[in-house]
Amino acid sequence: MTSPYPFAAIFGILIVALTIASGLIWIERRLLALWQDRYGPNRVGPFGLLQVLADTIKLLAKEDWIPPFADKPVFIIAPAIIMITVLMSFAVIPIAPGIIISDLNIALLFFLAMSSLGVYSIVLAGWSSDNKYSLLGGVRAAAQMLSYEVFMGLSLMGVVLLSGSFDLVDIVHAQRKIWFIIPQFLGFVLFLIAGLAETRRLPFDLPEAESELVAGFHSEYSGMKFGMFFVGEYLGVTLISAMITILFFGGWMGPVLPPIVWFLLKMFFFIGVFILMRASLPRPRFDQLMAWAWKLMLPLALANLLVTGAVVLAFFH
Amino acid sequence: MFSLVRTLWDVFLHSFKPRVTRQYPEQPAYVPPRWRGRIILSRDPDGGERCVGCYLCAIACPVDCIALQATEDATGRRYPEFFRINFSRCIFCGYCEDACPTYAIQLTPDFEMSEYKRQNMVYEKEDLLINGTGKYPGYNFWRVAGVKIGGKDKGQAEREEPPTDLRQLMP
Amino acid sequence: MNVIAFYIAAAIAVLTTVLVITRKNAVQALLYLAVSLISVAVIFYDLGAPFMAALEVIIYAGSIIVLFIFVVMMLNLGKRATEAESKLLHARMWIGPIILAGILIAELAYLLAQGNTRVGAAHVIPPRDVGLALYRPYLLGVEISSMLLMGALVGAYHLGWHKQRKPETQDANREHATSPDAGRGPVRTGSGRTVGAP
Amino acid sequence: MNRTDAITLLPLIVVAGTSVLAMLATAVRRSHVFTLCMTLAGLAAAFGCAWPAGARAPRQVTALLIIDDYSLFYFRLLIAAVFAIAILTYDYLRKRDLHREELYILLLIATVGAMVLVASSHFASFFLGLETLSISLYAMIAYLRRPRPVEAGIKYLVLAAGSAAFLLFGMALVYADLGTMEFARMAQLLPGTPGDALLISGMVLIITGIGFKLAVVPFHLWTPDVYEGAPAPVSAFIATVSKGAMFALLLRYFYSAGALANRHIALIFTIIAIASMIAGNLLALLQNNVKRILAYSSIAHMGYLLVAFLVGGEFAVDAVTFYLVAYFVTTLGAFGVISVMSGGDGEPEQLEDYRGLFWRQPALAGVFTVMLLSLAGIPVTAGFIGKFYIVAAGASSARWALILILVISSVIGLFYYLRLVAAMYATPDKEPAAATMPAAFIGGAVLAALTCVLLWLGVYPNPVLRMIENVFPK
Repeated sequence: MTSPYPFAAIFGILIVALTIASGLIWIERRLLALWQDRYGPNRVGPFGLLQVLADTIKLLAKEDWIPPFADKPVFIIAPAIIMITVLMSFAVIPIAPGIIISDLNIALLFFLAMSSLGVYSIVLAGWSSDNKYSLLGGVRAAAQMLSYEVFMGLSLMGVVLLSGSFDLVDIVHAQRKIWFIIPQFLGFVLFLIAGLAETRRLPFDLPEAESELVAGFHSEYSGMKFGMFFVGEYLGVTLISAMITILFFGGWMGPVLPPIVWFLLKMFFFIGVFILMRASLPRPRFDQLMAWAWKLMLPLALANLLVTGAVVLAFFH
Repeated sequence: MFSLVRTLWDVFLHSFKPRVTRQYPEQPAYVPPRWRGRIILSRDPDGGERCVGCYLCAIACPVDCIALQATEDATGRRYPEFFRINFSRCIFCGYCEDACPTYAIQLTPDFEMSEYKRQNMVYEKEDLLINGTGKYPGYNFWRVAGVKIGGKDKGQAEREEPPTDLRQLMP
Repeated sequence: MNVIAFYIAAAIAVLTTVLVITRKNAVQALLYLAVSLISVAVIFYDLGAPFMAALEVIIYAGSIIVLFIFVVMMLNLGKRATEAESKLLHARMWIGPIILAGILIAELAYLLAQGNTRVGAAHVIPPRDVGLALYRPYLLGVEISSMLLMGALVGAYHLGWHKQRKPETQDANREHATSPDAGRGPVRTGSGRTVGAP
Repeated sequence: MNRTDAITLLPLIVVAGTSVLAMLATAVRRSHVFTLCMTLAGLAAAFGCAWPAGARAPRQVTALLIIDDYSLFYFRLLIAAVFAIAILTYDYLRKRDLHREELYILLLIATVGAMVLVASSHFASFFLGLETLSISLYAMIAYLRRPRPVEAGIKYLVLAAGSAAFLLFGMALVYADLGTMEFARMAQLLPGTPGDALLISGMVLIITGIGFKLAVVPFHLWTPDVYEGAPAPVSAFIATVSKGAMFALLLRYFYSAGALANRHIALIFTIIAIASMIAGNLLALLQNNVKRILAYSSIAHMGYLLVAFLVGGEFAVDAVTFYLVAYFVTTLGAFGVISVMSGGDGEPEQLEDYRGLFWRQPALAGVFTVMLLSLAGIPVTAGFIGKFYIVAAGASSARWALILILVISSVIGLFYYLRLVAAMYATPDKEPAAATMPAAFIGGAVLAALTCVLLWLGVYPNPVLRMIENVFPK
C-alpha cells in the first residue's frame, strides 16, 4: 500500500533521510570518540550538535575547485550519481505501515539495481580526476563493489525464498512469527559484510585508503562535491542499516512502541554496529579483500541459498 | 573470525570506561614548577634589571630567536638596550636559561600564548620583564660581581675584600 | 502501460545509442551505453516486465558496463586513442553502413506501421511467474544455458591461462640462477663492474 | 520432466554429464589419456543410450526439444563424428606442449550444443544450442594461442556474434508476427499468412544467421581463415559437426514450419545454392593452401546440399542425409590426414608439403587420395553415391538449372582435387623436410576405419540407405 499522500511521503522521507545522514557525521564522531575514550565534538552547541551545521557551512563556503585537467562533465556528474542512487533506494523502504513512497513488487531488486549503479559514482570520480591515485581508487572501487555485489544479491535470496517475494512489505509481514535473523543468520552476516563493502565503510574503505591513496577517488574533490560523497556515504550506511532491519529484524514490528519508533531504534542500532566496526577492525589488503569475496563469501552465499532452498522445498512446500 | 568478534566486543566495552580527554580550558592543566614555558626576564631583589647584555643566551639559542643590544648607563652598569624574543620561533629548550650567568632569563610554567597575529608573538623587553626575582629570590648579580658601578666601588661587593694595593706588597 | 513514459524512454535510448557510436572517448561512450541500457530497462518496466527491468539494470548497466569501464581505465587510453578513433569517424567509413541501416529502419517502420503483430497487449508479469516459467516449461533451456556458460568459462580459462604461467618461468629462472653455472648470468655483472672499475 | 523424458534425453544428458565430469577430473588432476578415455567412454555411452531413447521416440520433451528418429539418427552421426575427432585430437595434442584437457571439455560442450540444435523444436533451444556450439568453438579455434589461431578465433567470434544478432532479430520478427516460437505451432499458423512482409523479413534474417553457420556464399568470408587458423581436428569439427547440426536444423525448421512453400524464401535459397557452388569451386582453384582448399570445397558442398534441400519432400531428406553422412566421413578423413601428419610446431598446409607424399608414406597418401576423390564425387566412393542421390532428387522435381550448375561446378572442382592428388604422386624433386611425423597408430586406425566406411558406402550403400529411409518414414 503506497502512502495516500505521495508528495508528503517523498519530502518527509527525503528530509528525514538527509537529516539522519548528516546527523550521522556527528553521531559517528561522538561514538568513535566514546570507543576511543575521548569526547568527540562537544563545543558547537549542546553536545556539539551544531557541529553538523558548522561543517555544512564550511563545505558550502569552500572553493569549488575543478582541476583543469579533469573531464569536467563527468567530474561534476559523479558525486550527484551517488546521491541519486542512494536516495532512489529510499523510495522502496517501508518505514512503517503506510509510510513508504512506492510499494514496488520488485523492491529488493530495485535496491540491488540502485546499489549496483552506485559504483559508477566512485569509478567515474576516480577516472575523471585524471590523477593516478584517484584512478587507482576508482579501479579498486570497481573491482571491490562488483565482487561484493555478486554475493550481496545471493545472500538476500535466502530471505526471498523464505518470504516468497521481492516486495519489502511482504518480507516484513513474513517475519510475523520469527525474524529472519534466526533462519538466515549466515545470510545476515554475509549481507552485513557486503553492505560494508558496498558503502566502502571502514574495514573495506580501500578505494579511498588515505594512507596509501591520499583519499583515492575523491582526492581532487572539494567543497560541496566532496560533501556529496561524504553525505552519500552516510546515506549508504543508513540505507544498509534500514535494509538489515527490514530483511532480518522484522522491520517496524515490535511490542508497545509505535512501529516507526521500532524501525528507527533498530536502524540506529545497526548504524551503531557499523560505526563500531569502523572503530575496531583493521583494513585488509586488497588481494585479501578480493580473495574473501570470491573464495569465501560467494561459496558461503551459494551454500546458504542451496540449504535454504532445500529446506523450503522439503518442509514448507 | 572469532578474534574479529572479540575485538568488536572489547572495543564496545570501552563505552563504559572513563575518558582520558582533559577538558582543558575548563579544567586547567597541571604544569610542574620546572616546566619550560614562556620566557621572562627577572629583576634583582632591589628592582634593577638582572640582564647584563652578555649575549650568551642569544648565542646559546639554537633557533636564534633572541635578539638584544647591550649598552651601559652612566655609572657603567650594563643593560640591554632592547631585548626581543620571537616566540613563534622559540622551541622552549631552556638553553638560554642555562647559559645566563645572571639568572636574568628564566622559563616559566606558562604556555597559553596563542595570538591571532604572528607579529604579536614577538615580545619586547617591556613584555618580558617581570617585577620579581623569579626562581632565585635572594640573588643579586651586581651585589656579588666585582665590577665597579655607580654606588658601588671595587671591593664593596658581598664577600669581597677591598682591593689590595700592589705597590704596598713590594719588598 | 504508460505511453508517454515509453516514448520518452525510447527516445533517450535511441539518442544515447547514437551518442555511444559517435563518442571518441571510450569512457564517455560507455557512459552513454549505460544510460541507454537504463532507458531500455524503463521500457521493460513499462511493458510489464519489472523483473527483466531490474535484471537489466543490475547485470548490464551495473556490472557489465562497469567491467568495461574498469578495463578501459586499466588500458589507460590517452589522446592517441582518441585521435585514432576520430580517423575512424571519417565520412567514408560510416556513410555506407548508415545508408543500409537507414533502409532497414525505414523497412521496419513500414512493417510495424502495418500493425499486424499477434503478440498480445502487455500485462504485468511478476518475478514469481518468470521463475515458474524458467523452471517448469523452460527448464531445459536453463540447463542448456548452464552448459553454454560452462563452455565459455572453460574457454576463457584456457585462453587467459598464460598469465598463470609467469611465476613458473620465474621459478625456472631462479633454479637456473642457483645452478652451478649461473655465475655467468646477470648476477655477476654488477660485482664485475665494481671490480673492473678504473 | 518425468522419467520417460529423462530416458529419451539420455544421449544428451550423458554427453553433458561427461563434460562436467571431465572438467572436475581435470580440476583434480590433469591426465591427457584419462580425459581422452573419459570422453570416448562418455560418447560411446551416449551412442548406446540412443536405443533406449529410440524405444520411446518420438517424444516432445517440454516445448524445447523433440526426440524423434530424426534427432536420434543425427545424434548417432554427430556422436560418431566427435568420437573420431576426439581420437584425432589426442594424436594432434600429444605432440604439443600446452594444457590439453580443456579441448575435450570444449569438444563435449560443443557436441551438446550441436545435439540441442538437431533436436530443437523451438526458437529458444535453437538459439541456445547455436550459442553453446559457437562459444565453445571460439575457444577451440584459438586453442593453440598463437597469433594465427587467435586471429581466426576472434574473426569467428565477431562474425558469429553479428550473425547471432541477425538470427535473434529475425526470430523476434517472426515471433512478433506469429506469436509463437514453437516450430510446430508455426507450421499451423504459416499457411494463413502467405505474403506477410514481417514474417518474410524475419525469415530472411534467420536465413542469414543460418547461412553464416553453414558458410554458404554471401556469408562465407570467415571460412578459409578459420579453417586455416584452427587446429586440424577443430577444423574437422567445424566442417562436419557444426555444419551438419545446422543443416539438420535447417531441414527440420523449414520442413516442419513449411516455410519453403513461400516463393521468396525458395528463391533466396536457390540463389544461395548457386552462388555457393560456383564461388566455392572457383575460389578453391586459386589456392595452394590445403586447408583453404578444403574450406572452399566445404562451401561448395553446402551448395550441393542446398540443391537437395530445395527439392523438398522425403526424397530430399533422404538425399541430404545420405550426402551428409558421406560428407562427414570424407571430411573427417581429409582433415584427419592433415592432423596426423602435423608435427609439434605446425601443420602441413601448403601444397608443397604434400608433393611426393606417396613415396614417403604410401598409406597416408592412399587414404588422402580416396578422401579427395570422394569429395570430387568419383565412383566407388561414398561421395559419388551422395552426389548421384542429389542429382536424382533434383531431377525428380525437374530442377534442371540447378542440376546443370551442380554438374559444371563439380567438374571445376575435380580440377583442384586432382591437382592435390597429382602432387602427392609426383616424384619428389628434393629431399622432403623432416617435419612430417610418421602416422601414429591410433590416428592411423581412425583413418583406416574411415576409409573402409567410405568405400563400403560407395560400393554397397543399401543398408545405410534403408536405415535412412526407415528413419524418415513420412
